[in-house]
Amino acid sequence: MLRYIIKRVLSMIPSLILTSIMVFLMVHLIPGDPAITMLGDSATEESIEQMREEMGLNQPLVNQYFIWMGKVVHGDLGDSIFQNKSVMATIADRAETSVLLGVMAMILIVLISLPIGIIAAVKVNTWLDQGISSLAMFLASVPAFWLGLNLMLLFSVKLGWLPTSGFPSVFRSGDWSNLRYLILPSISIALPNTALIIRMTRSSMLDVIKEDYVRTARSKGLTENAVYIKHVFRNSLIAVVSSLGFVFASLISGTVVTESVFSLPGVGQLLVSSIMLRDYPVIQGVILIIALVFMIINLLVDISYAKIDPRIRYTSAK
Amino acid sequence: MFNLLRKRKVAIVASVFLIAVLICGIFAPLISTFDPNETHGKDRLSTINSTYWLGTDNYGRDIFSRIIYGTRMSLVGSLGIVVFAVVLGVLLGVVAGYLRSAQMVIMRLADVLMAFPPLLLAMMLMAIMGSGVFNVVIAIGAYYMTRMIRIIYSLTLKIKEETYIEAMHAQGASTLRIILRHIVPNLVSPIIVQATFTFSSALLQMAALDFLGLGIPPQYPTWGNMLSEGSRFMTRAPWMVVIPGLVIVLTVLSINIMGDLLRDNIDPKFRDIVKGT
Amino acid sequence: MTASYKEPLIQVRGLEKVFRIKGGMLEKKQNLRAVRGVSFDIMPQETFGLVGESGCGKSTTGRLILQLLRPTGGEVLMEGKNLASMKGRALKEQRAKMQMVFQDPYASFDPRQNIYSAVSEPMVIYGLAKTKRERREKVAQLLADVGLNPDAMEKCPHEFSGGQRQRIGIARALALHPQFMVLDEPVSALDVSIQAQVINLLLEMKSQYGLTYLFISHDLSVIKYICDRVAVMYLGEIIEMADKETLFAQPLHPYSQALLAAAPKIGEQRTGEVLTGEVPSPIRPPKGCAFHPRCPHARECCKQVPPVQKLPDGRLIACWLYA
Amino acid sequence: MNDALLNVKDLTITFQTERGELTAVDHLSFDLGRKETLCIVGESGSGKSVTALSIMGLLPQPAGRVTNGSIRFQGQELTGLTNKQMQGIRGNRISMIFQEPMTSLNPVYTVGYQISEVLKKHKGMNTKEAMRYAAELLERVGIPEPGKRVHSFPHELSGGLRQRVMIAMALSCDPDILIADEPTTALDVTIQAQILRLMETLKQDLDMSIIFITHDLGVVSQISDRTIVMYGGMKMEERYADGFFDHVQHPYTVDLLGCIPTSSLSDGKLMPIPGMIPSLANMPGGCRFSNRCRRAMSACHETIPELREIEPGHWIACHLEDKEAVL
Repeated sequence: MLRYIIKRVLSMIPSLILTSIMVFLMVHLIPGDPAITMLGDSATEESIEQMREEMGLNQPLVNQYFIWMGKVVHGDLGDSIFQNKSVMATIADRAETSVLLGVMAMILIVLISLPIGIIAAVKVNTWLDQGISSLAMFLASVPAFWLGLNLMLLFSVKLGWLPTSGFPSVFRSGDWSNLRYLILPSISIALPNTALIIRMTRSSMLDVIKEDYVRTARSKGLTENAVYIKHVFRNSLIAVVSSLGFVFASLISGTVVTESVFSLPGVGQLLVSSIMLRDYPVIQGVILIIALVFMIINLLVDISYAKIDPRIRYTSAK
Repeated sequence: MFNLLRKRKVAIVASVFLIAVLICGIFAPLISTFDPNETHGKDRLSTINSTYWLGTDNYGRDIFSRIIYGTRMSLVGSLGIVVFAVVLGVLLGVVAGYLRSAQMVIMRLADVLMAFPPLLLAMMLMAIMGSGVFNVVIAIGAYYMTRMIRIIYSLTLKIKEETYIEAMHAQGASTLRIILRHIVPNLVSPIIVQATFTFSSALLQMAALDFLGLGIPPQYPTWGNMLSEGSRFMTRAPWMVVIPGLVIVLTVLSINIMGDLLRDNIDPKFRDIVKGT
Repeated sequence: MTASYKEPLIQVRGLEKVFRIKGGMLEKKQNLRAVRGVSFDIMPQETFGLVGESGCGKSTTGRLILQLLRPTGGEVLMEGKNLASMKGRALKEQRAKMQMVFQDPYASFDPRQNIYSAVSEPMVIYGLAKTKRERREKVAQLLADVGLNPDAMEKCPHEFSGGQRQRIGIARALALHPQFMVLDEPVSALDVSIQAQVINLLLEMKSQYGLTYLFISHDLSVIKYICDRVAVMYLGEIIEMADKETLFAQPLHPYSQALLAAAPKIGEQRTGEVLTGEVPSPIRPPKGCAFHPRCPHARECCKQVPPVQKLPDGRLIACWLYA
Repeated sequence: MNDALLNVKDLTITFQTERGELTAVDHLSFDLGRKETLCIVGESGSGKSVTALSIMGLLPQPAGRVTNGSIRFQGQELTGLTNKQMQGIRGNRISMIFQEPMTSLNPVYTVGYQISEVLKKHKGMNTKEAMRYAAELLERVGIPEPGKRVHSFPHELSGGLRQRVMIAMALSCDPDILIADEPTTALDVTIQAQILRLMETLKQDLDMSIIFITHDLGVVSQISDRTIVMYGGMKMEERYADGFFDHVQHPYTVDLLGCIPTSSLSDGKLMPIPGMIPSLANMPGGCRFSNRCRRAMSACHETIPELREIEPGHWIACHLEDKEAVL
């Protein structure tokens, strides 16, 4: 298992390098002088000259990449044009909201979709199964932000049960009840994403039920519950986990949009406003960080995948 | 196809709805009751009534007419994304599946593009390219192209291993003949299924990008742009949010129903690869 | 059957195939030696049998001869021309003379093609029958030859049973009037009563079209029924090769003996010892005689490669017992 | 025959399909004695595997159903039992091994765990005892290094070893009956010989009966005490005596033998049975074999022949034996 993890981490390196090159090139692909891009239109002649020097713009592109990479490795992502802070500090300020929101949404997704998916599989071809499938398909068609707007209209504006927008930090205030600000946002991210997991759980369980080893399990005299839990569900998790990558991608996208809906001070909103303001150092930094987080999540998904399916562990990464 | 429809009645409703949407898009000037950009200063934020069937927005523009015109942009945009993704995705996917030399380059590129969540990739590309309809198509299409490459690549590898392909080699068929006459035809139905799901999720992605103000410029009436504007007047005029959103949901749902129907009828071997989200 | 004055149609000389097996990221690639120096001749109009258990390299050998897999060593001569060094047009021309029938009658047809286009495609590729009418007549004739109604042309593969598909597979292979055919387990997937039909058909076609067969099978009784000469393979090597009568009457190699003894015979109780152990991995074949870890007669010298010898009765054998 | 371990009488199994209700097994009756090996032979679609599954109560649900007849095991009627009651019998008194050793074991659990599941369920062992006993079982079925192998995953074992694991699992509660559904079909001949010999030895050691389902007549002659030939869901011939192959009477069995190239050197020409095996949806009327039978008479197409005892311990269902029909 350890060998597998090491191998998998090492195999991440090429993707990591290619991704960083892409993010690095971003600034250079934007029409105009990269130094001006990084400083904004209001920059002075000297500061532009200084930035050129720092970025090594008169050196070959390869050198520029290594200069940039050298800084990135030391946590230096440059300074924001509009905020008087380093990019790193700007992102750090916003991280709490996004991480909490993502985690809450993920917990909701798992808590909602696994049991429902199992019920649909066990009660296959009944009205319950059809109802669940229809509901899942409906949820998959709802834009997260629109769901958020409606939830806000109903629960915050009409009923006044929950706050409409904003999120006072939990860590700085130590007040965990602030999490109530994230209830509606996390529901609106989670619900559309439950659809895929519900469907995956259902369909992979139905596939597994047809397997020979399930017949073997029954021939051993195991109870139906044991057959379903230990053999059917356990094996169907393999397919479910393999689709988690998609869910996380969609979760991150959902977070970005939902933060805008609920005016949450998160990384996603930072990215949106930075793109509006053309604050390129921040854009570059946020994209790099999110890509890195996404890669680490995918790594964890792969590791848990190998944990669930012993065949992967031994034949190792393809 | 018709046999399929008969088996699932919802699909009939869905296809009727989609045809209606299509007609609205094509004949927008005939169907709409007002010019979508015509402002009615006196009638700002008016609710649903006999003049303004679906109410008006903050500038007093007729929401019904804007929805009808928005159909055009939404459909053309999503269709553009589908075409972009299918053409490039199938081409690169088949090439990667058949030529070992190209495989390394194409699949690495695909890996890198897949390292970004779809909306993030689109936002990054929009930040680089600047706004514009065509740029939106490329920015969102890049992700779906990558998905298509991966799907076509793994399907091609799978079909390549089939005995009948070996049988064609044994009969002296050239590689080009095998690709065109035996591999691509067997890819058609998975491509159609994947294209259907691409269409619906591209529609959602476009709406999200528009909502964030990073998509199609706000002067065009699109469903996403209408939602974006509507969200600012949500408490006073909830219909500005509810109605365009409902149109999106119904359209996406109808496409998904059709896609689901098609998926259930393709070869089970391929079903695992073409999942759709 | 094998007249000595004739030249062999197919000559296989020291044929080798090494597959590179990917290990993980950090592991070395491994060599899977599927075929290790196989040599034999096939005379015109002979049926030559390759028999062995799964993984012994018999199917790979068949594909190497047809150049569906390219050999990593050795040569394959057809009428004196080396196929292994041929490419492009030259190979394509040669391919028309040799065809293959596959084991799985379900997977060997493009599910989207009807029978007419499946059987006529080789003719199109080689420009044999120019007009569609000619092709239709040809296909109808071929289908009639293999005992199918020409109406079958318009149907799709999934409308046929396994036995019928195998007939269509034979018709397709015959479309180019080949001289030589590789039959890779052509009846293994069929029910007993259908097996016999297909075996008889293969024999009929052989005499009607003057064919030469390489018949690959794990089923000794089928091999014995249809073949003239037989080679027994084990871990990528031929360990014994002889006329059918000689081999089945008195197998000499301990593995051949064990294989014959293990095959259940109707109306007989099993006799003899059951072979212990399993076939070793072709990634790390045992040193010396590949069979020695399972051989009841293994001696010290068996850890060296046994010489291939020709015995007085014409058979070839690779075993120290006869050295 | 009252001391038989298992009595199957008039067993009829149907499947609900899109093309309506199809009869897979039609009024099948047989007995299985103690320490007896019963071979059920047939080609695909003969109903032999379905019969085995019905004894285990494992017909594919919800399509498959026993619509008629009884299965009595040691006097106890199995067809009416609830699933819960059957669970106490499955894997305990009657167990089963399957054709595909590659897919019959769950890939995510060690073989030791999969064996221990049976022991925990039926013998009330705890995990530790069960794992220790699992290793003993692996040793009994001739798996080298059993202490190490209990911790192996199925994909680490060859087909032959996996089938041995399946046997170890099936025998873990010393069952009275072992049902083996084509257990050697997917294996090479030398491995097949090993497995057959192993089953023979274990049968002697454990005093059990075996129902062996196969299409391979060669295997039948090696192990069978009693042989049943099935075709189209019906029993064509049965012999409870030695020398089945020297005394075959039913035209189907005779013709089937004519399809097999024998391994002896003095073989004649193959005589294939014409036509195709009919699908369940379009079985011929009368005798199921009537449309392919070379000796079919008009009666064969009209009425289903009764099973008759033509000599002690040998039954066939054919109108040729029915003097009135011949006349």
